[in-house]
Amino acid sequence: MKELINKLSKDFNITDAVYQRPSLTFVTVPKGVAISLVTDLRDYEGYSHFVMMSCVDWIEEGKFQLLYLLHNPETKTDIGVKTFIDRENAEMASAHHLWKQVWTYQRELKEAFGIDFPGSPRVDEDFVVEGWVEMPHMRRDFDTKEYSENTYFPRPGRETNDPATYMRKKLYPNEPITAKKQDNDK
Amino acid sequence: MTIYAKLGYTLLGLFIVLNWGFLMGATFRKIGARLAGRYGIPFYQPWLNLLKNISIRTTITHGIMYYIGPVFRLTGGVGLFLFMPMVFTGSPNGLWTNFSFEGDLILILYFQVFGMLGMALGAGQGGHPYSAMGIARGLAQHAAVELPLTLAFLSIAIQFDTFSVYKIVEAQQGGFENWILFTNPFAAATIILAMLGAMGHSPFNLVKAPNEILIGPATEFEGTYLGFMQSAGSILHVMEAVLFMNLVFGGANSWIELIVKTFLIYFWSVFVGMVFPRFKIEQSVTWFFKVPLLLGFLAIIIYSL
Amino acid sequence: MINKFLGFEPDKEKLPSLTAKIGDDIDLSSHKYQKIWLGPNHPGVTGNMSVELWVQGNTVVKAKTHVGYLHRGFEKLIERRLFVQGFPTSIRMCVAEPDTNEYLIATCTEQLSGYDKAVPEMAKWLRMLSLEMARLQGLLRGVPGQGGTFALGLGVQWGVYLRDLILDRFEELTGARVYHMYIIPGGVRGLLPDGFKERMEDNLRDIDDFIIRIRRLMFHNSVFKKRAKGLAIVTPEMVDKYGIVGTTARGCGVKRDVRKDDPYLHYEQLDFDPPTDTDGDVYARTWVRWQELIQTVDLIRQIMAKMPDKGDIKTPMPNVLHWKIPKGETYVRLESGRGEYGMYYVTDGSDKPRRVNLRGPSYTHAIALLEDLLVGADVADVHGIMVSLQTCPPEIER
Amino acid sequence: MSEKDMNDKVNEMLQRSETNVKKAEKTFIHPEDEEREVVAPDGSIIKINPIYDYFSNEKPTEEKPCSGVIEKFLNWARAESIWVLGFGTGCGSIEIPPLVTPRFDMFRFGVQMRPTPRQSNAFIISGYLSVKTLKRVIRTYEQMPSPKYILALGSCTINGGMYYDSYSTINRLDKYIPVDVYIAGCMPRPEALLAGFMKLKELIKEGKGEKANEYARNFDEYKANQKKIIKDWNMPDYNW
Repeated sequence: MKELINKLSKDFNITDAVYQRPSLTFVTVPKGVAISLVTDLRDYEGYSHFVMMSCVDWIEEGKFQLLYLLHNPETKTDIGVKTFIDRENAEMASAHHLWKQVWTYQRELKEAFGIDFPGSPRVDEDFVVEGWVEMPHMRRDFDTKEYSENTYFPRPGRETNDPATYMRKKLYPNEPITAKKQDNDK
Repeated sequence: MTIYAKLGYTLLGLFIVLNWGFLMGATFRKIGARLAGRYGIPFYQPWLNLLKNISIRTTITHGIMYYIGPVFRLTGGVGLFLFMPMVFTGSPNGLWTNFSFEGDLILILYFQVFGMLGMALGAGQGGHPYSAMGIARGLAQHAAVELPLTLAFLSIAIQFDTFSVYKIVEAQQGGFENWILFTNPFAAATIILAMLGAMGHSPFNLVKAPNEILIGPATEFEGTYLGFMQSAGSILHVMEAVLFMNLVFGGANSWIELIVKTFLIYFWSVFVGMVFPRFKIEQSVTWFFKVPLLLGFLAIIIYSL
Repeated sequence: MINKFLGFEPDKEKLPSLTAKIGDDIDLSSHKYQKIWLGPNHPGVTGNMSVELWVQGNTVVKAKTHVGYLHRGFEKLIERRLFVQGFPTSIRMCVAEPDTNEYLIATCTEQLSGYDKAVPEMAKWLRMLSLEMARLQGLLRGVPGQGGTFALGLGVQWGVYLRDLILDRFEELTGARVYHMYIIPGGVRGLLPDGFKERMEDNLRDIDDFIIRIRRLMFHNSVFKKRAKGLAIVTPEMVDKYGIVGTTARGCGVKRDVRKDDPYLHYEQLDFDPPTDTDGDVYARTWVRWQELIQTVDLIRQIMAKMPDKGDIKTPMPNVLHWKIPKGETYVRLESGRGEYGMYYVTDGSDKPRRVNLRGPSYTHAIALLEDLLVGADVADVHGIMVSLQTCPPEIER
Repeated sequence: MSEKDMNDKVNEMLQRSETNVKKAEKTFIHPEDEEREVVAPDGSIIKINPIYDYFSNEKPTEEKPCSGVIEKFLNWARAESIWVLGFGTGCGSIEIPPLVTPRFDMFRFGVQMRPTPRQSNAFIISGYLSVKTLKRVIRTYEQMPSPKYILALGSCTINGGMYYDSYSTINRLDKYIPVDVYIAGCMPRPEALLAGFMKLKELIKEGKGEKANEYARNFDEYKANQKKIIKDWNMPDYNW
């Protein structure tokens, strides 16, 4: 695996590589290189099985992390190509021409995170939610609990407790809360 | 016998046929359930279903033809009954010969299609695409069934030189060796095979397949209309069985014999249906145009020579 | 031959061409085409999804899958729950084989917190047992279910009855019927109850009997062959192009099985060879699944014979209410009854996961592949094709 | 949260819902659903307004039951022949196959499955309902002939259950359509479902299965609740 990453880093600007398992590696590349690296891996390194495409919202850094996960059926190894894009006006080059199922992922990411993939087929159609007017629902700053309470009718009498404080109250009602435990609660 | 007495016996016969149809339907659903290892529906369920259907309050309409569909279907069943001699009593004006007359075989052939055509009108006005698809499939398959069936009927008509069902039954009396099953085996084989299609059980029930296209022609019908249609279906099933019994298996000399014979004839199609999946429409049409059609031609040729 | 002579094989050149592709608009006002909706309120679709079909006569010229009817926002919900609270939520992602979700989320958290080496032997065997039982109950519904799509309901009745027996064993083992929550981080929740192996063996004998009967009922049935052979052919070239996995890939001769490719738990200690077939049609896929049914029964017997009688079932873990996992990400996969089933798990050092993303085989099978396979198929076959791709809508939309 | 607070909150929501509906009507009208004139097959020109039909604003008629012994007799027939719509709306539908197979066999109680809403009079809401499905459920419910009954499965339909904080699933089903029988559990066992059917039969025989009329009476309230959450009212062609 390491040889492959070394070989690739000659041609591509690989900024970071994490060896999660012997068979699983995550590499980070700049936004512009990602699709070419994925194409190279597919065509020349035998990573022909597209496992999944995913997105993580790092709201603190103002970035979306896109992941293309590829599998090599010959060597039975996986490589995850990560790239970071801006959260504002998020846009990424489309990879729908590489595998037939990629447009589905891109359609989902467009709806769930608001990342645009120009040129991807049917990318503007509704995928799972219908008539959604709020911000894209998988973004970290969308509060699903608040939305649910405001929109749907909560049944009176239903309580929600924080498990840690609730259990302590039930199990050790007389024990004073120490400073250390308060830290843990936060 | 006065015409009023005749009418009375006919209505009584219709009542018996309707109830026997319900009971037979329930029995066969129970047989299917037992095969699967279930207890199955209670035997009186069809009557409850009819009552339930009548008690539905909502009525929807899609236009006049929508009402006429179930009525046509019921007319098809009742018409088939009216011109069919049920029990052979030795006289053409016997108690249970209904209004059979010379040439009723042709009328019966017509009444077989009648219900289906009525359904086509009703379901077509229903406006649901599944109804339209179901009825198109139903008519295509019905045409494919009718062709070998008509050839076999013609062969029997040539054999006995008559179009009267009563006379055909009369000619088969005096022991099972006189049945058409043995005197005209090709026609009998054609009818036994084509019967599977006429009964509308699997593998020839794509018309009302719930998996493929919901429930076909009946998609939009509810409440009383559905009750009507299910009653008409029960009558039709019994009458198809009686027709084949009269034509191939020597008719019946008593109601008991009729019930036993129709049960066995109906069982044949259910038995096949239990263990076979259903054909696609072009496959079933092709199926009827192969062996049954060839047998039908043979039956005609042998008796025309 | 006779079909051609009688004119049952229509001359394709005379009909309008079947060249519609994704994105092509079909002019419905030309009255050559009709649009029909299959589902969600339709017994002929798998679960709660719908397929929009443009048909020409009986032939589908274009298809679009619509999902989202079962969307619950799992991935969002898990992000705002503690690691251990994520369990009861995550197993409801796919109802057909819930145990696979338990295993995935348990292994992801273990790997990221460094406990994956500490899982006791006994727990690994028990995890394998529960996974194989889950596969068995899925196949008992799925294999005869393929016959059910062509109206062969008898096999479904027998199969679902036997599935109930396996669910009874699950109830003994875990206390629950469908959603078990048996595999937890660090191990499993309980040992085998007394006499479990004997009762399981009784059920397996019944299933052996059923396997032989279903072979005669389905695979020796002329009408089933006629319906299923040559239907919806998947070629080996399509496997990588569409991301096809599991039995669908094995049905066309491409041996993809995570249990062999990327062995997890103790699968390398078991003696098995994933079955394959070469035709790639619905019949071949069903045949592969039927062989896998035999194999799963065999695997359960092997597991019960090879597993130790006693042992630790859980490694000590930190207090789950204050459990924090350092920043990291991982992808864990397993072979479910439908194919490769994986989970991408990202943590950020807090007590809640940052992102959980499930990769279900239906995600590719039921959208990109199904839409292309349906073009040119008969309307009556749509349900059969959907079931043969083992479509499970909840894992598409989560 | 007390009942009074709840009511205040609901009122406030309803006021907001008026604007929501107006917004929805504007936002989600596809070109083919705009009000326009079309040429009918017979050549005449007719005006159509599809989106108005999709709202199903027309109040259903309240059908009075018959009186006395007749109604009791009909209720007995209705109770003994329950036709269930085969529409699995959630994960509870995995427990429907065991119900129609040898182990639990609901046919012996006169409960049967029907494939089309026109022919069925009981509807099992099998678990959580996303807003997208709720739209279909309401349409299907309105298509079913009266008297009709709803069995709601699982804690998700009672108070949101596991998905109480999900943005996609509703919390209380009885705010949108009237529910006859709730079956608790996640997920309820087939035995619980059978018990639910028995309870439904009891209710029908006692003459309490009149929720369809309740829906007609409180139609405006139900419709307002539905319009509040369903933003996109466009319906697919013909049916679904």
